[in-house]
Amino acid sequence: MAAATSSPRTEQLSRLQRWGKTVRIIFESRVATVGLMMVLFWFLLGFISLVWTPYRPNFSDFEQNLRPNSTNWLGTDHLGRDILSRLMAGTQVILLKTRLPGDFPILGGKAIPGGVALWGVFGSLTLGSVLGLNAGYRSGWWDQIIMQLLDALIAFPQIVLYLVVIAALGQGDLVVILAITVTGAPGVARLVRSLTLDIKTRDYIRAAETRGESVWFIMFREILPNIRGPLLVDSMLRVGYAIFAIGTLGFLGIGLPPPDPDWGNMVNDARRNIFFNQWAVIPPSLAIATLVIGLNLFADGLREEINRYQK
Amino acid sequence: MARFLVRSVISTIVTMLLVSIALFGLIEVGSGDITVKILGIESTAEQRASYRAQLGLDQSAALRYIGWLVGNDWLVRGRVGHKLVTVKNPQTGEDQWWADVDGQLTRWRMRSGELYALLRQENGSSVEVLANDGWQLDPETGTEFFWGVNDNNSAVKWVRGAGERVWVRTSAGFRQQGDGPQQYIPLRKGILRGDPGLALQTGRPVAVTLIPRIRNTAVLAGVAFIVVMPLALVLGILAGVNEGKPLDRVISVGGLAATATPEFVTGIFLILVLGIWLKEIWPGSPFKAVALFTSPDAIFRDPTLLLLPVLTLTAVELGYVARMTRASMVEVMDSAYIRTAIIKGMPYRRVVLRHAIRNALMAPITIIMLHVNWLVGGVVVVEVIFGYPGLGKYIYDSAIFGDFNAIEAAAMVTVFIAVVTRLIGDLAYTLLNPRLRYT
Amino acid sequence: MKSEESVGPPVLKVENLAVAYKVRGGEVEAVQDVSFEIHRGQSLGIVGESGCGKSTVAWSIVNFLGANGYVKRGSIKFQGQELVGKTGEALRRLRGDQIAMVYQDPMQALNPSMRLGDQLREVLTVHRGLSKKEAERRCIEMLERVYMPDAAAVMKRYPHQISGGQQQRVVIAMALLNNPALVIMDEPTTALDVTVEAAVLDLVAELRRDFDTAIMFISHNLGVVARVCNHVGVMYAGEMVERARVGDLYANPQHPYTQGLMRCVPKLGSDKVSSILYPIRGRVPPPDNRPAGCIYGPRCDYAQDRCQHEHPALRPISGVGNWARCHFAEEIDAAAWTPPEEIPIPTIDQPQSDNQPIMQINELSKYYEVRGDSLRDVFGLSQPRYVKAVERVSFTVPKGKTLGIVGESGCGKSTLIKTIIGLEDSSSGEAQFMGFDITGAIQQRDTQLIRELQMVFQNPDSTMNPSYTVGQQIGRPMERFNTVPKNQIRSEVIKLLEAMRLGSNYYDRLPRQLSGGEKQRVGIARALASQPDLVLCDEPVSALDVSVQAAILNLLLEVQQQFGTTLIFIAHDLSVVRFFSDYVAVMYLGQMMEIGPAEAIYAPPYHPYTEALLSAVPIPDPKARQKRIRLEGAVPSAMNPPTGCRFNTRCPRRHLLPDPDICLTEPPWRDVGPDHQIFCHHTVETLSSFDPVIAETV
Amino acid sequence: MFVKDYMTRHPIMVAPEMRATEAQKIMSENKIRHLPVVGEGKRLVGLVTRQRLALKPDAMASLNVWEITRFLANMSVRQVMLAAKQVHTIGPDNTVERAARLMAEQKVSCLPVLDGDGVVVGILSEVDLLRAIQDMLGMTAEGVRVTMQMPDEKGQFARLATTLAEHGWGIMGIGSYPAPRRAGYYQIVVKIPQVTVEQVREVLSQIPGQEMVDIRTVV
Repeated sequence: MAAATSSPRTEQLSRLQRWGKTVRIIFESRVATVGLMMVLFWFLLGFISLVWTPYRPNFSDFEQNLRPNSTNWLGTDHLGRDILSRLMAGTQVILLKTRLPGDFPILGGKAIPGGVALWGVFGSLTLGSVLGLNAGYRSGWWDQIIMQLLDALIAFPQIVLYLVVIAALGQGDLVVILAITVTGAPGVARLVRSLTLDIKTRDYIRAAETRGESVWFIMFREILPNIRGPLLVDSMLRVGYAIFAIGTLGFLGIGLPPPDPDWGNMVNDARRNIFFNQWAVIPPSLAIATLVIGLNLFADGLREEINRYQK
Repeated sequence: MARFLVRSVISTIVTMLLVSIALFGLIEVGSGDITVKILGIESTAEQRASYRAQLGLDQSAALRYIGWLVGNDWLVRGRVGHKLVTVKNPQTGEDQWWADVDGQLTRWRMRSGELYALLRQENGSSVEVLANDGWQLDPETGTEFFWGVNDNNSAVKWVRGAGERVWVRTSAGFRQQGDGPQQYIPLRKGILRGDPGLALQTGRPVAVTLIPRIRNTAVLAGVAFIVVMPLALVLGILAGVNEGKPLDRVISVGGLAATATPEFVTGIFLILVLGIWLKEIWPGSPFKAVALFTSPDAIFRDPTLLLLPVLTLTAVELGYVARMTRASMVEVMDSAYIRTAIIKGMPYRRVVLRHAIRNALMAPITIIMLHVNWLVGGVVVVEVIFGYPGLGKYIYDSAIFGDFNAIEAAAMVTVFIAVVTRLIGDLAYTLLNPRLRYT
Repeated sequence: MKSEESVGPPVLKVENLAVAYKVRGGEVEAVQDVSFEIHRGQSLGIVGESGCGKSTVAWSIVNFLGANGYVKRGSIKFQGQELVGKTGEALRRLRGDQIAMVYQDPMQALNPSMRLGDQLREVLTVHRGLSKKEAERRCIEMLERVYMPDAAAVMKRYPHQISGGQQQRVVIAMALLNNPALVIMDEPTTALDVTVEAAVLDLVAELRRDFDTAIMFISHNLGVVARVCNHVGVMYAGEMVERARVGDLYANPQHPYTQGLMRCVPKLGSDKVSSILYPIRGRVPPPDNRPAGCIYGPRCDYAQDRCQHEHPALRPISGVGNWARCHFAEEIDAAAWTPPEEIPIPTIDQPQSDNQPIMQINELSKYYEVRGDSLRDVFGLSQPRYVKAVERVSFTVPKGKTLGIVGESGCGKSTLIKTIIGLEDSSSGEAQFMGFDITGAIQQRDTQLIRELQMVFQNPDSTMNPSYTVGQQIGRPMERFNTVPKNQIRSEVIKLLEAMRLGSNYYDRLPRQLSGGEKQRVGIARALASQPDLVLCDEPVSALDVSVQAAILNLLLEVQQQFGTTLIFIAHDLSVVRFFSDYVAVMYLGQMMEIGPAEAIYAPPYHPYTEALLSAVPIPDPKARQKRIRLEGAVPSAMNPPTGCRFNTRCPRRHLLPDPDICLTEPPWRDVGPDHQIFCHHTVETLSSFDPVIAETV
Repeated sequence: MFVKDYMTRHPIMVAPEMRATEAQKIMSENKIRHLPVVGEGKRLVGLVTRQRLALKPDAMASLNVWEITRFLANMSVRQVMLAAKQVHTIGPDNTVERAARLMAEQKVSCLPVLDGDGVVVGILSEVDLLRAIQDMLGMTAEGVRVTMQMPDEKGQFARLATTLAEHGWGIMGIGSYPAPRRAGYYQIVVKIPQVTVEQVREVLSQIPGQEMVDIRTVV
């Protein structure tokens, strides 16, 4: 079998082509495309809001409880603030920026890029992966102890855990990130563990072991790259859950602190006001719902498409 | 299988223990000074310190954890020198602590530097007698002291002649008193013995408020469960056997939308649509935009109050369970043994009903059971939206106030529910799956 | 009573069948232009390598092609009636009643949560409307018919509670319950061990005669087909390239592909030279990119211009009974074939070595502790119990030689090499490799020692990490063991790739761009990268198609000569190790039964277990006369193995001993020849008196 | 000699819903004359024969060509078949003779073979019976075929058998029947392998009271 006779199929794809292929997979699925559009819409609105909003989101520039009209397209809230502007600005804390507390080292009082939902999911991915890899690959006592700890964490209803964490630590972007990290980590760890248990049986892991590679090398260099795909899809869903949770916390009045507008909080304010202005409740509700649904659709469509592609 | 069961039970117990430690630790680390919330922002540092001591917060965390978990009467007993017992207060039904001095239930009180014993009578009243002969000498400091049970259910240490000034919370307000003890150990039986302590917000035992709340939540979640389960399983199975067809698309995407929409959004929309808009067209509609739960028993007098909360929960849960079932059904319908059944010439109905469903339901049942704590989470939000007097609302209110006794107790209840349902899920899976049952 | 060539209408007649699957951006014709007939009482074997479309043909007959497959052209006539396009009730009535199927993996095919009785009975209750009781009776009868021990009790069990061989018997019984006219068997014995396979094949042949059923038997294994079929069709890349009576096909293959296949099947031949394998060059074209003319053209040694643009038809070849799809079948003389230049043929003579032992294993054992299920076990109160996976195994391997270890699944051969390489530590015994102690696990070993011992793995699909390129993976051992300066790694890797007959352009490829055989080559290259002295091969070819298998085996031989590497080679198939090994060890249930030079193992005196194994190996020659020795019962549990000789519960020769109870004591190692030892109570004289299992082909 | 050994197993069968034309096609394509019609579980519901498919002349006369085609095209097998209760059947464990008698008496050319549940397990046609005769007389292999005529008395057959045995000859086929044109006599046909006509003639013609009617080598 001479090397020169290899068929064109096996020719090396350039990086660009591979990317192109990935993007095509997304658009192959209608579900994923719709989801992606919904998500991109909110990202776009968020970016615009960084430089421009129709009015000042945090100032009572108008009459209170206006219905949608030509000036305030979505009306005003109970304090006379423009709902559209607040809605646009509301994407920022979720998706685009995280405000650090004043006593944070170096960056104290500043905002860093990446929304609370994204950092929270990043946190749970990191923590969950480390725990899951150790539990899955090392097995035995490691597995028992890690899984026992995770079981304990999972046993908390998430909202209760949020409530407890926030009751204990107070409000703040970092607290919400921590809460999302802690509640998300067990799920990630379980997923990583089950994927690891599968990958662990592969012969290339045996090959690494017979080379005498260290445990950390095997976990992070041999196993981790191969569970990227499912982990990525899962993290997409997790961003959805995180936004879901942030909204719920905001609704419960214990979410992201003012002054930036928070969708969940907007819903809550509007709810109290529902007999005076039924319209204020709709935009932020829809915003949360569409963003989460968009992420879910995207992840779902992607997963289905990847499965089909692999078949 | 025995091995599996024992492991599950042990794991459950360990989980609960870990959770309780975590919960306690978290609140320990985080919660600010609760006395500020109770006494108000205007209170002085001295007042707060005194009150903290009365709440026993000056004890070490480990001691308090043990007291919270299994009670501290047996620890304190050595100091008091008598067995400590609880007696129900005939008026309030709450427990009172007494020392059992040779069969005579006794408490003590210090007044004007004199120590008095309060001897409990049969009818519940007590007789006060001077008890200065109880003082003991501390050989190191040379002072005389006495350990006893005071009339506020704490084990306390009085020092003769010290005349501590303490701030006492009374019905008339917060006032300073003399003759106070030097040290307080609030007596409790511990959560394992059924005493979750006193709610800081109200000063009444947590259990008294908690039990009707749990019952209300059980009603809400139970009704939702009964509505959701059959419907969701049927929808999931229908979608699963029609994979890729329009029916499946509708159920899948609908389910996804319902699951991905936060409970509060669903709730608000239901209020808006059914509670407000529908009311305008049909004034007699049973849906109420604002439900007033006048008492903890309101739902039994007016079951229509349940309508919107149940609908909200249903909307959220239905999608989830249906999607789980669908996924499992799709997987099963794709399996080799279903292929076998079809090629054996079994009619399609039989293939689905006899061969597929049992296998397809195995996975959802565990997942549904795992999902119960998600349901509890949903219940919190739903209860807050509708002001429903249940466990979730209770946790929420307590968390907002920072009432750690109440949170701890209520959170433990939710964790207990979650853990037990998971255990049930595991069991159900084992029973349904012959592979596990017979190994 | 009836002649082989059955008269009358065929049970199944497939004409010009083409099956296509719709895929994204078009469709793929998995099967093109397949025609054959099966008469009652006949069995037609369909052989071919993976992906040639043989299963697709089977699925198209029962019209179960999934949502995206359909019959594009041609007709399938069953009992004179067209099956293509048949749907609904009419199709359902045929399935399970007149056409039944037996599948490759019985565990998957049986519903895990239904009792076997329910699954069997419903065939009768649904199709025949029999009462439950009557159906029960007939099912038990049928189970007994397929020699299922304790049939009535089996009805109440669940699939996981019986062994793989028994599961397959259940599936066969299920297929025969309604006395169908046609049974389709799709690789029915592939998942089974060789001795179990032999018993199932016997059963299939017997049932075919008794029930006069037409059988379509799909297999990749030419030996299996030779044993049970009377007609054979050879498929290649979606087409049937040759069809003939079984005797004609094996004796006188007409199509160059069939001839090629025959040359790469390992045989249990008498001498080493006759078992040289000649791989077929190139690889099977993917279904969406088949050549225009003859599909085998690009790989054919006889291809001419005509083959490139003219598609040959399946036609009767004059002078012989075969039908072949070749323009030049009459002109090709298979006997005159010589290997073309580009196919590397290993020289069989091995470099003389001084027989210096490189590895010495002495009484090595490996036990695993198991936990029981009772409450006592949960709390750790009971005595620990052990799976005795390897029990007191001893052997030595001379430098530069090859030791083949043979045995069925569960015999402990994998555990043995895991222990040697250090993936497991040993429980007792001694093991030395080049003077190093290797009883411990890999963590306790010196880097230098780790470098000297490397391994080649079984499954090509999992031997390479999908995330790294070929170059990175071969380079990693060099980097880790510092065998090559960092800046030379690339050139060294390319050198190795070339030694594996892969070009330097493979350096940057990812595993998913490689075929199974290529992956296995990379796996070998990776094992060799650290320049080890000993390479352990764990069934390196068992997951490959025969034509690829031959190439890999030849490559390993070549590597051994080039690098002077010592090899330990595990296989479940005696014919694969035949020409490959210098020494062969046979294992059963953790014990070594026989060890000796390769030639000696394949001729008497044998250990009775070796004899049974040899007798079970399917030989790709319908004329071969093989002694029929079948083992009774199942392999005992390694947790509670029989005392003494572990083979005593199933030994077919035990009754020859004057006192069979002696088998309950540990047998002696008997020297029966130079380096040849047998672990048996029988005397050398008795063992030598056994007839050879395989009579020379007539 | 049982029915199950001579019947054709797995016969081609059709469903009653099938169009008559389709059944006709199947019969002609496969060169068969009888089609058992079966319902669920291969239970016999009827039998289609070639005659059944041929139109009755009186029906034909009143129709033109188009109508005939349409008439046929719309007929289902159920309409043309002989219903199960009119069909003569036999069980697989019955003897071949019994089947032959049934067929001769009832003047039918085939018998569907049914098991206890009425499930069709095979079909026995005239051809299958002929095959039985063939087997009986050893007609499938080479040998010397002798026809002996002997009186219908006890001991006559034994005499023949003894003579054969004395010479160490085997019998590969045997049949006996009343002599066609001579009452009180029987003829026995014996087929002997691996001998020559001369050898047999010499030996068998010596048997007293028996007459050699015919001798020949047959394949």
